[in-house]
Amino acid sequence: MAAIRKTAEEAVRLIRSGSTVMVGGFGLSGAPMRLIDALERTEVRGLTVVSDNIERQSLGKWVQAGKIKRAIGTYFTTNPDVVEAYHAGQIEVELLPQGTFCEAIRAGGSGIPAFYTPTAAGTDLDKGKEVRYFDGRPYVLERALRGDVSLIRAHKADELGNLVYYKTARNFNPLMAMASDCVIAEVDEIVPAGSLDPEAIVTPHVFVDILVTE
Amino acid sequence: MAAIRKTAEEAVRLIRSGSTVMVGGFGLSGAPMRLIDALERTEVRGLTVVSDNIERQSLGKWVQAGKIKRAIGTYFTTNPDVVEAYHAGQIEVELLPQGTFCEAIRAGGSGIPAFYTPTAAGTDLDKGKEVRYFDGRPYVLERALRGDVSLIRAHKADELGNLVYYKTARNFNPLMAMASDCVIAEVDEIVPAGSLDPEAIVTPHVFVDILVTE
Amino acid sequence: MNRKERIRRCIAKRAAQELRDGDVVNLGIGIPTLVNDYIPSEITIHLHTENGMLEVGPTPPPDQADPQLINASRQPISELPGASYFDSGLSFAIMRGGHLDATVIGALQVSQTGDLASWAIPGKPILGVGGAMDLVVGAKRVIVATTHQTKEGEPKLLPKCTYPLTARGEVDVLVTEHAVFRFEEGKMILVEIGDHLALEDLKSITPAEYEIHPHLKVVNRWEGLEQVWEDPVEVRG
Amino acid sequence: MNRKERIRRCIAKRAAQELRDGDVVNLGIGIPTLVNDYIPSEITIHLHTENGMLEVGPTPPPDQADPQLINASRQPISELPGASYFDSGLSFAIMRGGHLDATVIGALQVSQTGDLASWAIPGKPILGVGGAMDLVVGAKRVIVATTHQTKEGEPKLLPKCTYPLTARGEVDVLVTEHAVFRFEEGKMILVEIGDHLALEDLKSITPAEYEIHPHLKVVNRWEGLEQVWEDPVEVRG
Repeated sequence: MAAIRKTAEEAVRLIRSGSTVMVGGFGLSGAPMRLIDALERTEVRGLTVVSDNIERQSLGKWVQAGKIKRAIGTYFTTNPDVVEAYHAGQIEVELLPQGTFCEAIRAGGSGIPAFYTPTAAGTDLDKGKEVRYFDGRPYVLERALRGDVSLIRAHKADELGNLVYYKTARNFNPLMAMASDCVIAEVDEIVPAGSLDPEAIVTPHVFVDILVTE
Repeated sequence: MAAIRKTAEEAVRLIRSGSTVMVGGFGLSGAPMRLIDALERTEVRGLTVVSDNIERQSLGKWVQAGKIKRAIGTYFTTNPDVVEAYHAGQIEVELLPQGTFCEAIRAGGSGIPAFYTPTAAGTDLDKGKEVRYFDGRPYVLERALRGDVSLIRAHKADELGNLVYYKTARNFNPLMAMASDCVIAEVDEIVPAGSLDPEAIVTPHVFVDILVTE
Repeated sequence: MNRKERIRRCIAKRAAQELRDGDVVNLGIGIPTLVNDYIPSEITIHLHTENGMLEVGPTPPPDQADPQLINASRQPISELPGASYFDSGLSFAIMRGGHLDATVIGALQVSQTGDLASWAIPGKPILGVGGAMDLVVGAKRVIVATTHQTKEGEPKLLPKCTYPLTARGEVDVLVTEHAVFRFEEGKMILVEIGDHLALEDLKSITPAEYEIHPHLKVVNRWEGLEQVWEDPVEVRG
Repeated sequence: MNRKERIRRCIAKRAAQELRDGDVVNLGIGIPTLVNDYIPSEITIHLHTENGMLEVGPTPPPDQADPQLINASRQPISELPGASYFDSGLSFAIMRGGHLDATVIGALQVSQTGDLASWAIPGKPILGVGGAMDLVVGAKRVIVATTHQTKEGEPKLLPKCTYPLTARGEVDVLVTEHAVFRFEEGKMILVEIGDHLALEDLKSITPAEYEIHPHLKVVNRWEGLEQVWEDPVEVRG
């Protein structure tokens, strides 16, 4: 299905309380700010958020608004609000090493339910997880991550929903584009089909459901 | 390490008898023909070949020359020589579903030793493999594939070894670029560093050791 | 067009009607490839080929064929506006990850529980499985397009497949020259039959056990195609 | 430059000498970031940042900083000719898959068996692990660049880490302001010591058990950097 266009407000209406929402971006680079702001203005609550980090100026707004029940990511220390909410028992946190986080999302989008990784073997982060030896080395079994909705940020889309990104703002966005039932991409510009280089398209339109611009 | 340039003849001299060699290409599309021909002219034998297929006009030459001990791939039926050599006990064959083949190579290049896939569960191709249920559905445990050397085909390289591909000739090449100790890329053209679009580079130069042109 | 080709096209034409506007679809080798010729004009579909492309265009004229631009059947193809190329890893992530709306695929055998056998015949020197297993396990809808019987007149629709399986219980729709079946909750249901044969005729060439849908459609399967036989008995041969 | 900064730069400068011409390197947060200022002029290294870029260039002037073009420390960066961008999945495949020649990374503690603790302090509200675990487990050479002791004068080089581990037995080289150690076959070996302190002084601030290399180098660690102290006792404080 080719992607359809909506405003940010229309798009976030698809998100229900209690959903799992993947959100792209590393720090503020590549974060879908319009969608984050639009969701902040809704009544949605009890979200599980899958995001590398929760910056005060972006997803931190959802923390302030009490929307997040659980956060899965790699580095929340930069935002004292998250640390405080965690210690106050308001937010559950699941920390993954960043490579495991990426791989789990890619697996979720690729029909792979679980994989083994050397990362975190023998550390506190393998607690409660299966550790198995291959060729004499220990590996941790990690499960795939999937979302109900992914909010991602790209640079340009064509009318079909093919996406290209901008420099290091690419980060987790192409992975999250694979791993949710509904993928909403905030883009700077929508161009006619055929105007993006077919060799340079990073996210083929099969992954993208909704495009949001101004 | 930035890639270094060699002739096809120099490059294939790095391959020893008994090595595991990954070879890109789907049919003849994206097959590194110059490298295949150069290796045919060496005395190397006893190779394990990891290739989707073994076309008569390309890798089939290695079969004719008695170089292949074992072939891991997805579809060898198109070449009657392979079928004959298999039935004569001259070549061992390991068949994988094509998606498993791809994923195993990507895993081999990504530090992932093993993964679960739904593909082939409950078929003859799960024989001898671990089958495990996640959320009530059966999955097959598959091990990563790695090579000693990968022979791949790309369109353009820059001087550092960054690669872009040409249409459907891309296929398995970027995956195999990740998964061997030594990666030899046959390219149409080598251009100065900085002349490829940084957003469109498919294989960053970190994966590429040797570039071969005319 | 010979008789065999007319049958193949009858099947392809009916299978094409199973597709929906906007579907991203992978067409397998053989009869499924012909489906592209019969996409209803009012819908748009987006073709994927597993060797790494979306928005596959029609076969180019021979003088414009590019040996590096091929589909999974290794035939020359062209690119449509909005086409994209990707490696086989991402291509199979699309397939196995459930991102294809549908696949149309051939069959050697289909069982009444929706098992598919399509890649190997015991005793034949088959050394290939290709991408079919990932396609069938991953696509949202698996549409099998196949002749009702083998060239030798052996049944293909069976209580249980006797050939090596491609996947278990993944078939959603089965289209032959005689009939259309759907698979729901492990049951095989006849939903459409050609008006060129009787229910008993169908039964006699279909060892698989199937229910008959209360709103069974009886249709002329050859509309728009030249009629290829008069006598349903010939059908069985 | 204050004393603390001089120590950090002394460590960064020595760590830079561990890099080899052509290495693809990831520099961690903190002291490792400074390594880029001390790459010997006769070698070229290729910088990777785990948020998805190879051929990272120097920090741009403030008026040219692009908030979308940052490194893993979230600082503005620039791009060199031959730069490429990729998603975080491929970036960590590069790291975990053993494609980086080296990483320079900071430490809270290092054990005599090459265990590294770098991400959490018991009792402190740390909710982050980031990319360090993948870096350390994957890079061909793990070069730890750290002060010899904590700000409070607590030892960091221990028989066994007491803080949560980043990885077990992955450290190859450890560079501090006082010394350089290598880890080989599970053993920690002192290979270089600053001429500003005696072997006993080093021992007294290093609870980890280590061997002394037969060809131990004694060097002026402050060459090219302003001397920061005369009295090795001050070092311990």
